[in-house]
Amino acid sequence: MLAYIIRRIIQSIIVLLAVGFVAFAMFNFVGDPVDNMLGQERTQADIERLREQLGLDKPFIVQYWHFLEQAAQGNFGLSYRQGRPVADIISERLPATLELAFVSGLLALFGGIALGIFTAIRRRGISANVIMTLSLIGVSLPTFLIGVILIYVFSVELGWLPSFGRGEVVDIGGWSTGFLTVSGLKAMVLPAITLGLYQMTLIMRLVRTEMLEVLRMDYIRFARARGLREKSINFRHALKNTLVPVITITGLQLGSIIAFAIITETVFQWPGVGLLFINAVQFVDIPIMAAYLMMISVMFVGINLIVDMLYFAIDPRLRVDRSSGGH
Amino acid sequence: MTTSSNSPNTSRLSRAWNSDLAWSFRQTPVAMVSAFVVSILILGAILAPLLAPYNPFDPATLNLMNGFTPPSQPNAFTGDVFVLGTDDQGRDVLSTILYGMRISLFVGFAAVFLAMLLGVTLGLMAGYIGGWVETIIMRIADIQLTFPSILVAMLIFGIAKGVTPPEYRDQMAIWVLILAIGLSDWVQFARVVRGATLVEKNKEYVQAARLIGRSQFSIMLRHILPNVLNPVLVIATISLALAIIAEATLSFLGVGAPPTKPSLGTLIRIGQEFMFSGEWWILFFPAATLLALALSINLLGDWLRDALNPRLR
Amino acid sequence: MQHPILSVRNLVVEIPTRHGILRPVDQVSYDIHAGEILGVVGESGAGKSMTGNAVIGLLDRPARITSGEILLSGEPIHNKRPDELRRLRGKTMGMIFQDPLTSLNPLLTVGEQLTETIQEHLNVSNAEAQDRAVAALEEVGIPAARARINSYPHEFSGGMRQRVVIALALCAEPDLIIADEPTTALDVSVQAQIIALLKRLCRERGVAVMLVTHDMGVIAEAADRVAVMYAGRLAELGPVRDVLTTARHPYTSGLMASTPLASQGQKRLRQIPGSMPRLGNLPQGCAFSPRCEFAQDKCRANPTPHIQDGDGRAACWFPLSANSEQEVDA
Amino acid sequence: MLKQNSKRRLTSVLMLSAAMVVTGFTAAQADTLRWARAGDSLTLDPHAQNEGPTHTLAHQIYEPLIIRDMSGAFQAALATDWAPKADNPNVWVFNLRQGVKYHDGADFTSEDVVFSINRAMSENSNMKELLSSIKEVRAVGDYQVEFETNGPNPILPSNLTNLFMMDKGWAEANNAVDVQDVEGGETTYAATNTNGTGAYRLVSREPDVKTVLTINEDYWGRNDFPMDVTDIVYTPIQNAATRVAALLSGEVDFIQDVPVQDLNRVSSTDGLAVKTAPQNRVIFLGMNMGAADLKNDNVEGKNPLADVRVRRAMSMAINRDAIKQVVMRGQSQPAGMIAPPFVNGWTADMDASSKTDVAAAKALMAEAGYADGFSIQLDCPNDRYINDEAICQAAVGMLAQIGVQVNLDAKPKAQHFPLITNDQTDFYMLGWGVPTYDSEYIFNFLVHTRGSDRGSWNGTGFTNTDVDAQIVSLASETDLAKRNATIQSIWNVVQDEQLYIPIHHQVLNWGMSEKVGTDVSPEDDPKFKFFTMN
Repeated sequence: MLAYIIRRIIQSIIVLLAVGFVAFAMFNFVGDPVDNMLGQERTQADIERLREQLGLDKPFIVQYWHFLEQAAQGNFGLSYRQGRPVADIISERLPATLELAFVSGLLALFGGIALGIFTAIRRRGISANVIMTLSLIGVSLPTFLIGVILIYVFSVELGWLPSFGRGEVVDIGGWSTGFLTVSGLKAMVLPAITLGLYQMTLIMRLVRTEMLEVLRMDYIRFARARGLREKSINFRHALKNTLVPVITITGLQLGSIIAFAIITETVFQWPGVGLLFINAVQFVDIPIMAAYLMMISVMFVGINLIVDMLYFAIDPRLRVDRSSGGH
Repeated sequence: MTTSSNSPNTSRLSRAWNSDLAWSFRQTPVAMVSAFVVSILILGAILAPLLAPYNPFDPATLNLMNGFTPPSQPNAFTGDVFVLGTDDQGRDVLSTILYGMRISLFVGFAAVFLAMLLGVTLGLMAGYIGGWVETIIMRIADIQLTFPSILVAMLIFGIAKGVTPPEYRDQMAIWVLILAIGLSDWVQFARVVRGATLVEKNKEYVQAARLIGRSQFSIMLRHILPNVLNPVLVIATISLALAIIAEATLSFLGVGAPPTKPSLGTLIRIGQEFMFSGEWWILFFPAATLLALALSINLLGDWLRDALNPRLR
Repeated sequence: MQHPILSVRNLVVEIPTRHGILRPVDQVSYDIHAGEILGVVGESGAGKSMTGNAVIGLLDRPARITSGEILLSGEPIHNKRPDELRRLRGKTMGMIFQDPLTSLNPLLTVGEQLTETIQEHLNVSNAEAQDRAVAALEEVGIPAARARINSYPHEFSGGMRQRVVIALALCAEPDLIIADEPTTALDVSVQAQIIALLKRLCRERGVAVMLVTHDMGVIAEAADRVAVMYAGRLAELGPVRDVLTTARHPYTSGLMASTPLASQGQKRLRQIPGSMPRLGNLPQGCAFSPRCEFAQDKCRANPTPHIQDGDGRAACWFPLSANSEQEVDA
Repeated sequence: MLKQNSKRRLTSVLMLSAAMVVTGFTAAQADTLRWARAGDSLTLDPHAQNEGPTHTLAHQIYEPLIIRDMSGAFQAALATDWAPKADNPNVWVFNLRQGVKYHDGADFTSEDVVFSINRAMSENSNMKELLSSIKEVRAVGDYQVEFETNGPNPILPSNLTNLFMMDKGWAEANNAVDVQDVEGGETTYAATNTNGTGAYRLVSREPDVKTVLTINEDYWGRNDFPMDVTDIVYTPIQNAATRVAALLSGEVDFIQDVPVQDLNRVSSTDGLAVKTAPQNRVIFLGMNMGAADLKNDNVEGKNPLADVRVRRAMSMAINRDAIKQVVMRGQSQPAGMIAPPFVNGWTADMDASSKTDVAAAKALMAEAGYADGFSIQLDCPNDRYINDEAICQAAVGMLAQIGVQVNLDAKPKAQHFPLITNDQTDFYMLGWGVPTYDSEYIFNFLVHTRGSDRGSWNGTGFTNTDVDAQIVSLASETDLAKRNATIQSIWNVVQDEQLYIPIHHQVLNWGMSEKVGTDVSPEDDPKFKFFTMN
């Protein structure tokens, strides 16, 4: 078990290094930060000087090495755009993204599992089929359009919900939360739906498929043959077995929520790291971009690891296999 | 058996028509409607040069003064009438949709094909050969899965943009989209194919083929591949819809098809800017087309999955 | 008089398909009494399992019972509502499946699966359910039952798993057990143990057992009486000794001849030519007629009469007997 | 540091929630202005960035010696009057306003002016190019300052309208004497804290998220300006649709950068109004006439853009009225020269000189030997000017009419602008604002031969030593009439050579709640002390 975790961590570090390498190779092509940093009145000499100062005249591999050296000491540099430490900026913005991802994730997970179970159990029912078809609309339109449509309907036409931002936030020990104010909660609704809808549909369909698969298993027939109630069969026997494969995919889906937040945050001006990243791309704020990509990779690797552990916890077969398998 | 069905011409057709799949198809109105919609749209895209009243990709034919003409109403300046109206550049929306669909479908099909090619090949290799080949392939798949597809696409786009010579940049966008979407999509093919291959390779007929000395390649190709095609087909269908949507999403982030040769996604990105201003048709028609296309493909994929899975029937 | 535990009367199960209506079970009738093991034998697709599923009310859709009766201790159950039927399952009739590994939920301990079944049917406390579960495991011969109750199914060997399955089927003390190929997936050495266990339980508890199998050896070993099915119909029904030694139906005879155990005396195994027809493509008369070496025009033209328990052993126009050859007439 | 930050944030939250309790969510308090625009200020350090949104925010908190009011006219701010010294044309004398206090209570004196100007001229300052003519700044008593320039500089005052005054004592006490250096390794105090003399003081700020300002009750001009706005909540909203939605749904009271297509929607909504004014910015296309051969064309061995007839033909192919009508929805002013009308040197004749004549353009093309046209790539930004990409697209269609096949490559400004400054583009879009309101500024950057200190934005490859000499002479010419004549002669060359293809002057559109009263400033920088609230 411990060996397994260590192996996974080593793998993760390789992934991180690879991601960083690719990222730095890319930065050269995003644009030239110097141009944004100097005003309209800058001269050619100013450009040269600043490029040299920033180390942008060096090959990207050298820049990457420099970044790694600094990052290893916990220093991600200063944002070109804001002139403040990248670590500060990201830690300011992270709560917004995590709260949004959390709510969307809950929505996707519970909505997806509930609807997935419903549509699997009532496979031939009309309502289940209607839900299945409607759910496809959620994945048949691009996220940004759904966001804009929601804004149009619920903010502009109906005036029920705010169209942008987080509302009022309360700061608790450096973590700004929107959960404690009415406006913060209201502001959460539209972005969370926009972000969660797609994942919810995927999870729902996954749960349905897996559940149908499980419901055909011998042990379900056997459970029926023993006269267990449908409720107990569906929720105690089928659901638990359904969740094993669902957890892997769901874990990864929840991870991609953080990535897809880029789009939702742009549409709703949600002040999270996704918006920060898009701003950074526009401004070629390399320190921010590098830190963001690294952070996303770390998160994903972490989620992966947690998913594996969950897998472990939920499926007793693996416990034996792994511990006796000599991995 | 009747004699007519034995003649080589009709037998294949009638066998196809009488096959379980076709029967299930005829029994499922949703599948029929979806297939109808998809065929109409694909046909429209293929025949765009013949069907479209204008060629929106030819800038010389555009008259800017035709911009923002409402559907089926004469333009205030030029008096021209367009069935579905015009966009901000005076392009006929109907023609632009037909041509845009070509790009969206091309990107979708090509990306799925790429993903399928990669995924099936690697999945077969991983499942059949096993050992370190399998370890490496599946590790790469894990890494790929850990990274959000949308960021992969942005990274690939960024790099490709940098390394393509400027004179090819115009066409580059589409190929980069294909590469980006295809590369972020192969993993699920590989996983399914590997799983199926692991099951198939221990079956008697494969063992037998191995005993009579068939090469590994031919065994994989002739014996295992046909048996994993069903799940691959299902994934491919769903992926096609996802790829078309992914293209639209990427265009919102500014890494999509160029506005001079817009895809459906680019049209929607442009159209949403006119959502509040009353020019609803610029957004509505492309969005409705995209919805119809993706929804139908998804519904077909759903039906296919159920129909090809005998246990579900 | 005492009702048989299970009484099946003219049971018909139909599956509507696009090629027409199939009858996987066609006019099947038989009884099983307390303490009796009825072996149901036949090739795969003959309708053995379908009969068992129909009895316990677990037919997969779109299969359904279209006519006939199923009586449990004299009480009709074929027309009960799903929920009433559910209450009977486990409580008065239990079922054992072929593969002991897939029959058990891998994510629940055997104790959890036992106690939930016990508590579903018997109004007992948690502690008592636990005790009963241990007792059930002990009864089927699981050593150190109290310790193993918290084990997961994969921690048991194949034979032990099947014992757990039997314990599960029996834990609410049903009167009828439908054992669907209970030994097929097991090693030969284990098979005998499981058969012995079934026989013992049947005798000690007076349970009626419907033993579905394609293995004549198992029938010979375990059953009191045997029902031979072919293409959805009952071909022959009678005490196991009689059927094994003097088969009346040519199919039974062929089946015997092709089974090593029952054909010890013969020099070599015989095969029945051809294969069982598909249900959608049954011949007009006797379903076995195309393969039957004794078939006559009558056999090809007229369906055989359906047999009931007690009135004639074989559904055959020209049953085999010591002097059967003489009955052939013009 | 962190503690301080979070404390401040908490205070702002408390203050705001108090305001919310009183007023409810959507109905704003009569004197709170919720303001949104596309971008945020880059830094609070007033000398670190020479950039629009940064200056706009700084103008609320800090003040320069002279400001432009909402119509663009000079107005006295921290200086009460200014004039060149009678006996020395190289010296400007500024008399300072007395009794002005910084937000922290310190007095504003000539010492602060000297400090601030020197700070703005220091190495890391982004404002130093505007002050390159200054030799020395001297305090003459507490309330008078002398600016000595290298030669006579008639337009010095217009270079000072975005040069903010900081308190020397505060800067020294907080280690903020040096301008924030982007690569400096540490962020400076002045980048995240303010101490100005302006009408509003900073309450809280989260970059790119929200900045809150409140009225400075001790402001020297408390009674000279309306000062109806008592609190300002500034939220950048990048996505145009979202920004408009926020205004339409009443979540903000005032937005800059209203997309032209949404003007009707905004103005027809009850309680909302749109105000419009010409902006000090001209949009045009640049052509690389200097290169021996273009990189991305289909003409081998020669440069079609080197021929002035081709450049003229291309200009004649552009239908500026159609662009105004359709792409800009009437919100632009077709241009014939690359100077906005506010600029000294602009003439109505020249600005009306653009003609659309496809037939004549074709004839010119044929005359130049390009009857069949040629192909070329147009580089265009897609996130910088109003409808920049759509304008380029329209130009593509129009140029196709005369056989010029244009491949459009639209990209973010961060990728676009380096192409121009690094000579990597053949044909490009650029917009130009003239903060000095004088043609010299245009010539310096866009006409002078590209060199180390002039011509940095001249991507045309145009070079003419006579014109260069004339441009250089403008800096020190004190005879205004003579100077203006030189300006005209330079313009004549620019027009004759068709150095650029002017498209239009941008028009600014501000969307606001009807209760907000203001003019639209041509620099797109609202100064809220001028705003009235009903």
